[in-house]
Parts: sequence; structure tokens; C-alpha cells
Amino acid sequence: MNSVRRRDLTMLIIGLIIFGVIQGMISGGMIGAFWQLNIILICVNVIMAVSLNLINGYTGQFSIGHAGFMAVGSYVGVVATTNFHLPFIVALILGAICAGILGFLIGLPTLRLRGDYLAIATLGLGEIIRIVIMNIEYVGGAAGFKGIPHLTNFAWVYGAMLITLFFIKNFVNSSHGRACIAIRENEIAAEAMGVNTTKYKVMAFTIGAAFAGIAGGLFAHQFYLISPNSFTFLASFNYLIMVVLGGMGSITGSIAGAFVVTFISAALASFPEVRMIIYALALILLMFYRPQGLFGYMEITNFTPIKKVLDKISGKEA
Amino acid sequence: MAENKPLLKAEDVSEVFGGLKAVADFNFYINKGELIGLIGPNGAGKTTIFNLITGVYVPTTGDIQLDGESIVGQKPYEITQRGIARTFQNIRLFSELSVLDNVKIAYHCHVKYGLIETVLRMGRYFTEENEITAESLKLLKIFKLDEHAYEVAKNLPYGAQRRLEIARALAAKPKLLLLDEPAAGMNPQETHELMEMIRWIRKQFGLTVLLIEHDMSLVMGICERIYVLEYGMIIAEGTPAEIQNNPEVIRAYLGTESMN
Amino acid sequence: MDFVHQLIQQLINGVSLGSIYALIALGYTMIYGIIKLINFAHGDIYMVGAYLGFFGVTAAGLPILPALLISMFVTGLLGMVVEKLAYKPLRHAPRISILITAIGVSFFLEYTGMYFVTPTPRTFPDVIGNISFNAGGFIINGQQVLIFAITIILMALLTYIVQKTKLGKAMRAASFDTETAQLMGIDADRVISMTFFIGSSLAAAAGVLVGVYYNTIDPLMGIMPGLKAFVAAVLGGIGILPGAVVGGIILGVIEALVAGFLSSTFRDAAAFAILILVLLIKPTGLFGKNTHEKV
Amino acid sequence: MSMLEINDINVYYGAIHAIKGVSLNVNEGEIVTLIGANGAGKSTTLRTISGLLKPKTGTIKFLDKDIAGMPANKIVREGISQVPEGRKIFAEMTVMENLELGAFIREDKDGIAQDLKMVFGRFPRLEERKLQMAGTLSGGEQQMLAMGRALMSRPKLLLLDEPSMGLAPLLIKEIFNIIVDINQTGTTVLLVEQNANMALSIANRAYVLETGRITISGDAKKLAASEDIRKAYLGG
Repeated sequence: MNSVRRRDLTMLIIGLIIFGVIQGMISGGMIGAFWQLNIILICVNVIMAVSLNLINGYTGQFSIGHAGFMAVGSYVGVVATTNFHLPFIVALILGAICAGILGFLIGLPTLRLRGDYLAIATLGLGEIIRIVIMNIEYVGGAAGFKGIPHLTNFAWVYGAMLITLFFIKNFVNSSHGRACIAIRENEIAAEAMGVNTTKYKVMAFTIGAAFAGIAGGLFAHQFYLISPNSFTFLASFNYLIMVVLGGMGSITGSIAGAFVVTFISAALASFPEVRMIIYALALILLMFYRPQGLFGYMEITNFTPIKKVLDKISGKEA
Repeated sequence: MAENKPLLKAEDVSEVFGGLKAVADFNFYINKGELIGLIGPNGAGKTTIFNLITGVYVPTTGDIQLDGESIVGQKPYEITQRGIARTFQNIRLFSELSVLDNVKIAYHCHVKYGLIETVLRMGRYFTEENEITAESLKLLKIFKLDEHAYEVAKNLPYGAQRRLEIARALAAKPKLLLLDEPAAGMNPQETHELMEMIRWIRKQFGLTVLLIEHDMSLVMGICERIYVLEYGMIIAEGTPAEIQNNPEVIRAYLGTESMN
Repeated sequence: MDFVHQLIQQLINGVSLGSIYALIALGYTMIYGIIKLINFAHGDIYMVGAYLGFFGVTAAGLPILPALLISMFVTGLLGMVVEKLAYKPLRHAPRISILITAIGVSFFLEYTGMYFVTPTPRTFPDVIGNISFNAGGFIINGQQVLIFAITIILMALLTYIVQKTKLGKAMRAASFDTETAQLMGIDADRVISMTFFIGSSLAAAAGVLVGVYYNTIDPLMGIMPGLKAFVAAVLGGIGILPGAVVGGIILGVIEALVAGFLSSTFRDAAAFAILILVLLIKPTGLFGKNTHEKV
Repeated sequence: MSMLEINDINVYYGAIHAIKGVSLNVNEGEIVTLIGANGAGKSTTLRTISGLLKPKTGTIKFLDKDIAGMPANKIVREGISQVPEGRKIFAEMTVMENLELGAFIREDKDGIAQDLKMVFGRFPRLEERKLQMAGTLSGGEQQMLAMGRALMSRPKLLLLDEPSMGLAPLLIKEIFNIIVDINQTGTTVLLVEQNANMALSIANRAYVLETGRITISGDAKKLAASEDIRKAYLGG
């Protein structure tokens, strides 16, 4: 059996063990409601951060309107479950498809822009999505959508997170992913090496948007009410901070970023200003001293001791 | 003549930038298997010619044909897929990636496995990935870079970066290789080795090569035919010996005008 | 007749709003022109300016004009400090790093501001009184007159500085070609510093005027106008001063029309839609020239 | 007397070792030319003197003061002015404004006015076009503007980077006549040129640069007569 495939299996088993432990603690009443909510938010944020990382970190397209796609997934999802009584899984998939299609439609023209122009354009698009939703009476307008069934639980978000992680990990470790990374590294050289840069930029954008849609669906069904105010560009910046903090181009980094940011947010929930000042200083200092983020392009599986253990388990010969 | 159709042919190609003619009525051909040099003073339009051939620029007028088919208007990646690969004057490596990954990326246009096979890790994914890695390592060995395969490209010494760019271009499996100042910044020893390497890979890979170079020892040493460009126009064509003694070329390089 | 009347009234409102955008956009454009940075924090500089004006009028009991001038001066200094501390160390870093830093600075100003002045909006005192002019049925109020007057004076002053003074010439030279400007003996760092000073003080003026116009200020007030002023700068052609003014006014007018005839909730969407359209159709803006990327 | 003394400088562009141990000197009143093929490092040398690049090692002494590593805007104040490669005029400013920028470091209004007259005397075409945008000038006029602009700082040493590039032969002759004239009125000149014959014909001394090293140096007239230069350019 191929050692790469075995390693995947090992990772999956580790993932399931972690799931078992946490689920057990939840069932056993060892984790209170507050931390239960935060664990769910961490998983949702991991999906958001990893999917944004595919666009920003791996493909190098600076997008800061990710909350817009999350909003689409949320609203499509809640309409599907609340108004059409569709199963949760179908609602999530529908949300992902709609967000993905929107990502595709928006990405096609927008990704011609570069760097800071693209950043502002995506920010604007995210805001437009939010404002449009705010003006649709059918979904409650500015007041928000009420009466959402509480369908999200730890098992759902954890499963979705694992799927996202495996999808994006496998994607970036392939010729397709290398094409995206090549665009980030040097677009002109990538094109000269035969990479259809437009295609891969749009592909990354679409995949990223679709996963944000799933995260949105999970997020929305955690609460009784969602409103367009949950998806402002401040929310987008939150995801951006996770990605930048963890390392643009590292999945491990995004996971770590989502953890840290969610924890800080929870811990400082009653001091919102202090929390934001800390983020602000963290961003600035990071750019001064470690612009590549905590993990840079590294994955946890690349660190020698962990790699050795993994190799041993998966039976790879030295 | 029919069986000896040129691999690449440019007919009356002109390129105008904001009213200025960067290239004017450019005509040339390269036969299969040739090693051609393109030289000329600074700003003569040499790199512009490369950019026209590789689709970075679209000619204002004229036609460029590869194997008898026009490639005008095609995107750079399409032209690469058709068999033209290049290096850059100011090295454009994927500098944060490993040496090996730099080469692996260039196999991109030959990969057949699709998105679903990628994500679910099935079918051709493993066989093709293994092949790519093996072939990349082989290429790196040819360019004496195999020991650096897992180093980050930007940490390589300058001469090695130049070699890596050539290795990467070869990974795209081109018929025609364009080298833009491959010896720039190299010392004479490195230049000499590079010369040998270009000769060798041409034979080994059955390549046709077009190179821009300022280092005359290299150009005169390995090119079979040389085109000389000045102000976007070809002023001379011939063998190295002919070019070195061509009064037009000497004028272009040294200037004839003198104050006394 | 009613429609025409409403249209003209909205145009008046639009131009006054647009003048404020123009003042902020000028700073954006100047800073972009010289260091190619979208200064995300520029809108927050404007917020600081508004608060300084507010405290000048309330705590210090100053008349509006001295309060405006002091606010412009102090905010200008703040702009210089921000550049020195946050952007200068990254002068040669990738642009994305500087952009992220700018986002960080923006957060820092917003929430440090919030920490000190609380998130509660403040009511800007009425410094003009309830004056309004009725010209043929169209209402122009005192605040609008003040906005027009100050904007015109500041723009005239800026034009003079940029066109006629040594500093202005140095600024233009440095934003066209920093390296060659240095060969002229121009100290690029100093010119960049001065550009931040001028840009920030214009934003401060806009902040104070907004306070006077809308009577209310809060620590997050800079976010939207900041983004919109950026849209204005892009619309006019980023880096081009008259472009920023024209872009600002066009944007103000379009917003007023959208708010007046469609729905005020679409105001912000209109601005972003304009941004995206401009970027897709003519990324160099109304006054910009096309440039060629060197390979 | 030696005005500019460069001793064993090494300059890098990232990983490229562009200038390898170059030493040269320029005496007061001379025209010295630095010639060589494309990419030999001529411009790099000039840009290092004017402070746009910093040498990793070595010294650059100008009038006995070490200026290596000094920022470019300070070096102008020491009395070195550069006409950059490709002219680099401020295209979106008027001819007049370009010349005013040339005098940026000066405060003596009368002296500036006097020099402006001198520049217009030397380049009458610039006076005719003084209110025109510099970008609308022809290539030759732009070269004249770049030279005029450099003269406005009243330099002791004028650095010229490829003044002949892209110009028609007749114009090149005109430009070189002016260089000789500028030199005769007391400005020392260091001239970088690809057009070797032309440069050698007006220079007192010459250095030939090949891949970052000085390979030949000596009297300009003698070099002009030798075969070495052609070999340096075309090999063989």
C-alpha cells in the first residue's frame, strides 16, 4: 500500500480519536454550553480559514470579502431547511453550490485585478452581497432570518471540517495545487510553464467560496436567528487575521489561527476593544517580524519529530 | 524545402508600444535542431522578440508560426503547451518553493489526472505523481542540482538558479527552448560549463534552441547562426565568424561616429 | 416639476457629501501616488480628526475655525507618526505585507479610539446655527455652505502647494520616479512624511466638516467614508489629484441620487458597484493613463 | 588632482555579484569614459557612485571625502550630478519644472537664474519648449533636458549614463559636442557609453569594463587605435 495513502489513513484515525474524546466529553457533560459553542465555532472558523487560505495563501490572490460567501451559504441553507423543510445535508450542499457559483461568477471578471485592487474589490463584493441580502424581504431583510431550526452539532461541524481539510490538503498537494502555488510565487513564470492562470485562480476562488458556503450553513443552524450583520467585512477581516496569523500557505497554520482567534474572542468577549487592539498590534508586529505567519509554508506533518512518528505509523521505509 | 519546413518562423512582425516601434518588420526562421543566437545592443528589442514568440505580447502586425501553424493571439500557457518554453532575463523562479517543486510545476501541462482523482486520491494520481517526481529528480541530476532538490530555490547560488530555470523549462518538454541571457551574472568558469550543458541537452533532448546573450564567448562559441538586432530591426545574419567581422555589426556595437 | 426639484435638491446634497469624499480621497491618492499603498487607515485618521475637532469645540470651547485648524495640524502629525512607525520599516517589503499592516493600523486607531472615547456616538455641537438659504425653492443650509467654502479653500491651497512650491514639486517628482527624485537631492523620506501630513490634515478637515454636517461622530465613522473615498480616488484615477476631487463629487452625487430615488440602504452598494465597474472597465480611472507591465 | 577615487568596490544585486573589485579614478578637469558591452556593469558602477546602490566593500572618495553608502540625495549636495540611463526626465512636469528640480538643492535665486540662462544658451530648444510637458519632447530633446537638469545643480562632477542611447547619429554628435563644451567650461565628466568609438574620441582616459571587472584602461586615443576594444565587445 502506498505510504502517502497510509499516512492519510493515519491522520484520519487521529482525527477520529480526537472526535471521540471531545464528543465523549460533551456527552458526559464535561464541557459546558459556553465552550461547546466555542468548539463549534472553532470548527466553523477552521473551514473558513482553510478555504480562505486556498485563495489568499496558496493562490496568492488577496481576497478580503470571504464573509460574503459565508452569508450566501447561510441564507440558502436556512431557507432550504426552514421554508422548504429539506434535510440538513441537502441544505448544506445547496449553500455550498450557490456560494461556489457566485464565487465563480464574481471571480471570473474580478481576478483580472491584482494585489490591493483585488483586495478592495472583494471587500466591496462582500459588502454588496450583504446589502443585497439586507434588502430581500423574503429572508427578513435587515432584521434577520428568524426561527431557524437548531441542526448544527459537534458531529456535523467536525465532519465537515475533516472533509474540508482533506479536500484542500489533497488539492494543494497535486499538480492542480502546484499550479495555484506557482501563480502565487510568480504569475508570469507560471503562465510560461503552461499554467492557465485564469482557470486556476477562478478554480481556487470557487472552491474557497463553496467551502465558505458550507461553513455558513453550519454557522446559521447553530442559532435561532441570523442577520446580515454577522457577515460584515469585519467578519471577513476576522478570517483574514486567522489566515495571516497562522501562515498564508499552511493548513496547520489556518487551524492554529482559527483556534487562537476564537479563543481570544471568547476570552475577551466582554472587552471587545481590547481584543481588537490586540489583533491590530498582532497584525502589525507580525508583518514586521514574521510576515509569513506563525507556520509560514510549513505543515505540522513536516516537523521532523512528528514526521518520524507518522512515517513509523504509516510504515514508510527510510 | 517541403520536408525542411522551419520549426519557427516570424513574418513581418512589428510591435508598437505607445507610438514607438519596439520591433519593426522582423523576419526570421529557425529550423528544427538549430542553435540560434539573437544579439544586439541594449534596447534593441531582443526580449520583446521573446515576449512576442511566447505570447506575452501580441504582435501589432505580422505572423509567427510554430510548425507551420500561427500562434499569434494565443496565451502564453497555450504556447507553452504547444512546445515553446523559456527562461527569463531576470530569473523568475518560484523562489519560496523547493528546487524539486520548481521543476514539478512545469510538468503541469502533461498531467492527465482530474480534480476528482486529485481530491479522492485515486486512479492516475499516484502513478502520475510518482512519475513526475522521478523525472524531475532525473532532470535535476543532469543539471547537477539533485543534491539541492529539497532546498528553497532562492537560497541557491546564482549560477545554480540560472541552471534551475533551464531545468524547469525543459520539464515542460518543449520542442523549442528560448534562453534569455542564460549566462548573465555567471563567472567565466560557470559560463563555460553552461555552454557545454546547452550543447549536451540539445543533443540529448533533440531540442531547438534560440538564445539571447551578451556574453560573446558563449554566443560565438555555440551558436550555428546569429541574428543581430538593432532598433528592433535585423541588421545582420550569419555564422559567428561572419558576424564578428561584419562592419554593420561592429558599427552597431562600437559606433562609427567619432568626433575627429 | 416635482421630480426636477427633488433631483436638484439631491444634487446639492450630493455635491456637499462628495466634497467630503473628495477631501479624504485627496489624501488617499497622494499617499498612493508616492508609496503605492492603499492606506486603509486613512478613514480612521479622518475619524481622529473629527474627534479632535469635537473636543476643540466642546472641551476647549474654541470657535469652529480654530478647532478645525488645530485638528488638521495634530491629525497631520498623527499621519506622519503612523507612517514612520508602521509603514516606513516595510518600505521594501511585499505590498501585501504593507496592506495588512495598514489594516492593522486601521483597527488600532478604531479600537484604541473606542477604548478612550467609548463606542457611544457623540453629538457634535451646532456651530453654525439653524441658517439656511432658500434659492428659488432649493434649500442650502449653513453647514453645506461651510463645507463648500472650506473644501474650496483647502483645494486651492493644495493646488498652490503642489503646483508652485518647492515641496509640491518634490512631491510630484518623487511620486513619478522616487529614484530620480533622489538624484535631484530630494530626500524621499521627508517628502513621504510631508505627504502623510498633508493628506491626513485634509482628512481631518473632512472629519470635522462631517461632524458639523451630520451632528454625530463615533469611533467607527471612518470605515465607510474611508472605503468610499478610496472608491472616489480609483474612479478619478488613483494618484491623480484632480481625479480624486472629480471622483469624490461624482460618487457623492450618485449616492445622493440612489438614496433619494431608490433606497438609502443601497447607497453603500452603489459605491462598491462603481468601484468594481471602474476596476473592470478602466482600472486606471477617468483621468488615468494605461501603463505597460514589463516582463 | 584626483577628484573621484574608487577603490576596489564590490556591488551585488541580490545574488548577482555585479561589480567585482573595480577601482578607477577621475582627475579634476578630465573626461573619463567607462565603456563596455551590455551588462558589463557600467551603469551599476555609475549608480553606485551616485548613491543609488551601496557597495558591499570598497571605498569611494570624492574630494577626499568618503561617500560610499551615503544616500543619493546627500551625494548631489557634495557636487556629483547624474544624468541617468534612459534620461528619466519627469515626463508629467514641464521642462521648466524639470530644470527647477535640477536646482532643488540650491537656494541662491540669482545663481539659479544665471544657470538657467546658461542651460538655455546651451540648449536653445529647451527654452522654446519650457512650458511644454517634458514627456512630449523628442528623444534628443529629452536627453538635452536631462543634461540641463543635471547642470542646474552646478555639479563639480557630471556623471553621464549612455547619453547616445536610442539617438540618431547626427544628434549623438550634437550631444557629444555639448559634453566637450561642458567639460571645457570647468565640469569634470565621467561618461558611460556603449558607443565606444564616439566616447573614446572625446575622452582623455578610458576604462573598459567586462563582466564586472576592469580589463583595460589607459589613454583614450591609444585605446581607440587598438584591436582590444572590438574584442572586448564582440569576442574572438
